[in-house]
Amino acid sequence: MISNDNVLEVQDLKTHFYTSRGVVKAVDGVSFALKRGEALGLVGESGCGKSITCFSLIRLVPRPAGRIVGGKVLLEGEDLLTKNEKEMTKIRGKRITMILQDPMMSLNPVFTIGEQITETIRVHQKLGKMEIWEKVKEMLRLVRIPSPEVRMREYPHQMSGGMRQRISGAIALSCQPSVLIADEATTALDVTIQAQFLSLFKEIQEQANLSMIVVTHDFGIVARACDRVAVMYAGKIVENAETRELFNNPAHPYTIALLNSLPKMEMKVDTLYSIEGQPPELHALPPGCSFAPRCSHVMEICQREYPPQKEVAPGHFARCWLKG
Amino acid sequence: MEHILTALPWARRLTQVRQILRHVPVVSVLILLVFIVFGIFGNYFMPHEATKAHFGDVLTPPMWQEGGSAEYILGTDHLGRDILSRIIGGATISLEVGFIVIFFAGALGVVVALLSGYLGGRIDAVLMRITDMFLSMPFLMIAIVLAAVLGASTKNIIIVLVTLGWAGYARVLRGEVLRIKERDFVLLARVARCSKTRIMLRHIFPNIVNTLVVLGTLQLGQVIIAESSLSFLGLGVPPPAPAWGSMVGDGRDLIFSAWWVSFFPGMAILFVVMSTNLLGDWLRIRLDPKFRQL
Amino acid sequence: MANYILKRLWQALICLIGISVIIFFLSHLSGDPVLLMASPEATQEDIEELRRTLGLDKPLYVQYWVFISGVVQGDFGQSIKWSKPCIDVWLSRFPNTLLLGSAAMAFSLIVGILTGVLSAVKVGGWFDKFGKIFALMGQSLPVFWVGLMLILIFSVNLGWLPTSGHGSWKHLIMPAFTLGWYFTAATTRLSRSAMLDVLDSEYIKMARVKGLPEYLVIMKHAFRNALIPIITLAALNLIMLLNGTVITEVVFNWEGIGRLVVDAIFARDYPLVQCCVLIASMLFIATNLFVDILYAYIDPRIHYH
Amino acid sequence: MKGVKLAVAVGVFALISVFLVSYSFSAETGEPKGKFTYVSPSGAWEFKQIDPHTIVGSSAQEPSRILFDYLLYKDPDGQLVPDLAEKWEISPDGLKTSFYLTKKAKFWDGTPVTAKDVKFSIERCMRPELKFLRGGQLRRTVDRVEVVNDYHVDVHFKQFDPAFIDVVAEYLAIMPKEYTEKVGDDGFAEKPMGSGPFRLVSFRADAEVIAEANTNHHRKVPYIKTVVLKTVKEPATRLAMLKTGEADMIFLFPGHIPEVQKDPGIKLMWTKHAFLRTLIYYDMGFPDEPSPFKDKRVRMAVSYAIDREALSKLLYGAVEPWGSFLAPYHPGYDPSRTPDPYDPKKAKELLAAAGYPNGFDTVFTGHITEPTLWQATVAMLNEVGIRARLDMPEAGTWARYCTEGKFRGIGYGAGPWWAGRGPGSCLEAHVSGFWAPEGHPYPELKESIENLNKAILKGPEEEAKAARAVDDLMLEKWTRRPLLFSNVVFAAGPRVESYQNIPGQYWAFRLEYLKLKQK
Repeated sequence: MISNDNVLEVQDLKTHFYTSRGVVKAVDGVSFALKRGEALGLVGESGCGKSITCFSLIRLVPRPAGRIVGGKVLLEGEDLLTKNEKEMTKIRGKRITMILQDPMMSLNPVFTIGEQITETIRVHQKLGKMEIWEKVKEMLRLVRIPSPEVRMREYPHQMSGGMRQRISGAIALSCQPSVLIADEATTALDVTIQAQFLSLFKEIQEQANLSMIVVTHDFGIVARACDRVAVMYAGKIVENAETRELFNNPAHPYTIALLNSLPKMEMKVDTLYSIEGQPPELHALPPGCSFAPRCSHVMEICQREYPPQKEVAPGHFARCWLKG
Repeated sequence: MEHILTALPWARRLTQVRQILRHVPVVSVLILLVFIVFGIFGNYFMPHEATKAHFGDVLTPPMWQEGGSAEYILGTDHLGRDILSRIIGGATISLEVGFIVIFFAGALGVVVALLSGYLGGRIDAVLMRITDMFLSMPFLMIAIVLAAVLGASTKNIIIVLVTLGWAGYARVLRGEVLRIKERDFVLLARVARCSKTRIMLRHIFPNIVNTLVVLGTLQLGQVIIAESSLSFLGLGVPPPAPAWGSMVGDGRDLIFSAWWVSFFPGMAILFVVMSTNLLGDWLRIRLDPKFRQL
Repeated sequence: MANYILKRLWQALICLIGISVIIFFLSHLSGDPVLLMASPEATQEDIEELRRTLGLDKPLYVQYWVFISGVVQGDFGQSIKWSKPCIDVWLSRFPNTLLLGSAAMAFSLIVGILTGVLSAVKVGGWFDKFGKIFALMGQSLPVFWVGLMLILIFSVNLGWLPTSGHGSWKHLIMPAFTLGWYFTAATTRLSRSAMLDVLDSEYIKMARVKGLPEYLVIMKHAFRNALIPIITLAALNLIMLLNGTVITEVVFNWEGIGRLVVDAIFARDYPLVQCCVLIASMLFIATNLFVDILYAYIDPRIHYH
Repeated sequence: MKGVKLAVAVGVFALISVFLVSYSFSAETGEPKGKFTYVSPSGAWEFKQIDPHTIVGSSAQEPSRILFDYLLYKDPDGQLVPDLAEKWEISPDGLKTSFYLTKKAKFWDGTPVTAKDVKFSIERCMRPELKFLRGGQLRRTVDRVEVVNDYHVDVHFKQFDPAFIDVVAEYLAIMPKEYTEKVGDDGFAEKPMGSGPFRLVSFRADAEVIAEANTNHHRKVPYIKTVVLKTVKEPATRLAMLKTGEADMIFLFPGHIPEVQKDPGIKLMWTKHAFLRTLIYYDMGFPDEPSPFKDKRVRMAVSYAIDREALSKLLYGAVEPWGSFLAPYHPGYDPSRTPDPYDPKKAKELLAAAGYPNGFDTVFTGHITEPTLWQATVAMLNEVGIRARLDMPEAGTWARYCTEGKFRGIGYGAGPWWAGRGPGSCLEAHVSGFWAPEGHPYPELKESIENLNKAILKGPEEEAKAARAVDDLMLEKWTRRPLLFSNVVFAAGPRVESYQNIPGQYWAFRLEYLKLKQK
């Protein structure tokens, strides 16, 4: 399973939150691998631990409540979890980076666009002022910002949402990272802008042979942008497969339910399918399979024990007793 | 187990209550409770009459010091009045002044904020200019002039503090009203042709109560301090009434020889004001996370 | 921008006229300076004569007109008590107030912002707890009590600092601390909450994601954004300090505006009271305007129309 | 030639040396030495500028007293003694007072003090725009001032003014005519010049006066070189200054007396009998309004209900029980007039007899400067059933009460603070004018005061008799009741060796007689 073209490998990652109501196991034994040039979709309902997984990868779990309690995060063979804060600062933004959810909020309102890109380059690379300037222009051009010389001197509030998100992208790409995490990067944009942004990134990703983790709750995006999909439920990856394989042969009842809940062209509005019940509260998980209370195929064993991971087809893994 | 627990409604309610009271500043609440109980039932707790002078026992130190006696636990002042009793009696005055001022200043502030924020236009312009005017006047200077005009009495202190206190509420609450005015339920109520008065009272007012409560709690401490400042300048609650401010003021001349005269009322002010501030902070976080400008 | 400033100036003018009316009638209601000045053996005629020389015999609205038309020409009238133009008296005291005010301000800003920022960075740590208690005490203790305790400790018992008056930097320490502590409290609390607010925001996450070192994240990205509420508060504090802080000035015998006004009020020196209150209000309004304009420089999102 | 030159040089050198040595010798023995700092509270009307004729308040005298000379002066027994005037005479009809000036007195610039300066000063005081405290009185009574020769000046009166001599001794500072006319009033206020025992060095209004010994003073060259007069309002701050040595002498807050007594280095210095506190029955001034105080028994009950000894103890002797309207230094004072005893039982009986067995409600107006005293008094009154609400307005409100006739019930009868003066003006103050807002319905009282004023011209014995008559009448009528005599207390630090004061005049020091300890 471990192969050398894996840029990022996550093994049994556990991130817990210690609150007054108990321990919240937001990420509870997540493992996956990301190949060079691959785009992995991380899908799940809100609150299932997708974002926390991403922040765990770059070691920015909200302190002091959150703590990474176990596992390994191997970036090009180095375990990030053993690094100290100073070393991490040098890795973040340079080798692994992230685009945040809300483009309106993720740029600092009081600095110019130019400054915000510049400083990223400045802390990671030893370049002259002019070189940085040139690089910034190049990055802006890369993300298709018209007249970069002018835009560089402007403030975030002077730009549209789509443009701002592309600038976030430019910041993320400015140091040629190996891994880019896009955390719901398009959710806040409207549909046409979303499409533009996605195709731009797909293009950049292919050109630069960049590895990407695309966090989303939208299978449409997955279908368009991702090579593989990992489905998360209650802090665990319940299914992980190539995109096409997953769409065609979903193995886990949760994945099936998710796919069914997508509106399809031929479906009438009133038959729109939804998953019954609420996602479980992470601080009080049932002892067995966490999806059991909502599962239509629930068996006796599901209440008792969590299913182990099984390879249901080559490269297609799932965690469900049904596939036992 | 978990299932059983969640099945019982009272248990669930208990959890909810626990949730609401999470991180409540217990010490502050206790101090304030004692303060309020003393304020209302003070007469039953006083070892002596608060204004009763004992000329034979002038400036008795607190009981643990040499020369102190258990008769006067915290000692006596320059007229031989029992300091503990006066502090308990002072709670009544502080409570009275504090709450009445906050109530009336708050009420006036709410009315102005509602009228100004909701009706807008010329009324807003006029009311806001008046509010500005009151906000830009130097507080203590005007308070002193007002106190000099009205004369020193508890009633007049309340008038002075209300006159100078309402504008702060009006300013902050008006902002809230402007925000809430644009919310859907107000627009709906408008479409449903509710009267303006009804919209203001039934739809907008309940939504600014949180802010009002937070502001009021934080102001309680400020009112007590303001009252004590005026008393310090001889324009506060007139003697022999045991106002904490005047007690510290009385004792300030004796600070080198009889520290307890001003120390204990000073501590009473410290504890109550600190508690109201802590409680106010807590309320602010619980009730209105966005509100933090004060 | 120019339009905005014009509009604000117009509003300020209305505001000041209102204040002048209020303070004029209030102070004239408060009593009669003539009786305080007159000799105990003065007869009714002497008193009337004194009243005439002071111009206090005319109807109130005439006196108001005389007063306000003087103010428009920059003349605040003659102080009854000092027999000098009010503005001269005010100016003679202002440097002292400015000195004490700036010292207290510097203290409160340095200590307050530092404590607030550090508390916010390490929420719940010992520094946060200590800072909170320090801030709360500053806000909850009566100023004169603090002042007297300082005198007791540092002047009488230790003999390190002079009790009162002014002259050297040593005279400045205790009053500046007493005053500063009170203002530190609010500054600390506000810096802390503003910083917490900012530190919670997406762009701070973004700055960390970008791999910026922590000091840059806090000092550059967070602090600059937290500065806006802090500046508002600092400006308001400054005005309170410049208008004189009666109680500290009384305790430390500091010859500032605060004591001047209190004495003027007790002496019913109307012109001086009016002058000081009006100038105080003007300073307040001007500072507010200045701060609003300053915002536009700190926060590029703000535009005035 | 050479030898002559040398001899001259040596001679000159020797002369200079001798001169220098003798000079330094004299400096060691007679020159003023040391610095003395006095700190007093400041009222609302303290000194604003050093022009003694514009002082409008009561206790702003300290700087003028040391910078200027007056025609007359008071000795430590309170008796008038010559200062600029070597001699003074009042004509038998009281319409002319002559002053014969000393020839030794000089202003700081060396010009002699002459009759024209006196005339100028008196006339200047009468100018209404200067708002001189006693200007009205002078305008009413003074007819003209006549310069007889350089050292003899006569003041002619329209009517006899018994208080004129007090004005002369207390307020009428003599200013240089030529200098003042040259620099103008404003110029004088900027840079004053007098002839007093100290010369002005610097002045900050309401804060500080620094003065240096005037070595040419005609009466007494001071022992101390530098005097610093400071104003500090907070009593505790003043005490702290004394303790730290920043001040040599302070005006002491009575509550600090026990604290000061604990410190062996600090001495208490009393100015006894500075002002009389009386009980005042305001309702007596309103004949149409019913009031319990119209009954003499009720007025007596009030007095018996007050424990004067306890009040005196409460203020550590800063007040003493008193039973007369006269002070010990007044002619006619009778020490057998003892204060009313403390007898609450009798007070209750009197109240019951007057028809108030359960007491009644009233107001007690006290002065804000002495809250302790009046709080205690009210507590005592409440004990016997006179349920008084305490009202303590500050000075401005007090003045407003005066104009609006708002005083009711009972109160602290402000005896005049100039108790050190002749009995005439002191007693009169209890009957009419500023200090008697209640007014008095007793014509016989006014008559007997007029008798007293006339008796002043007839010699001390007549004056004493007349003063005693007024005192008797007032005591008999119970218009007011003597309560306490206030003693002003100062505290002096270890450096002060001796100090002279004037009874009853706490603001007027004889700083030129103050001695500091030599090290």
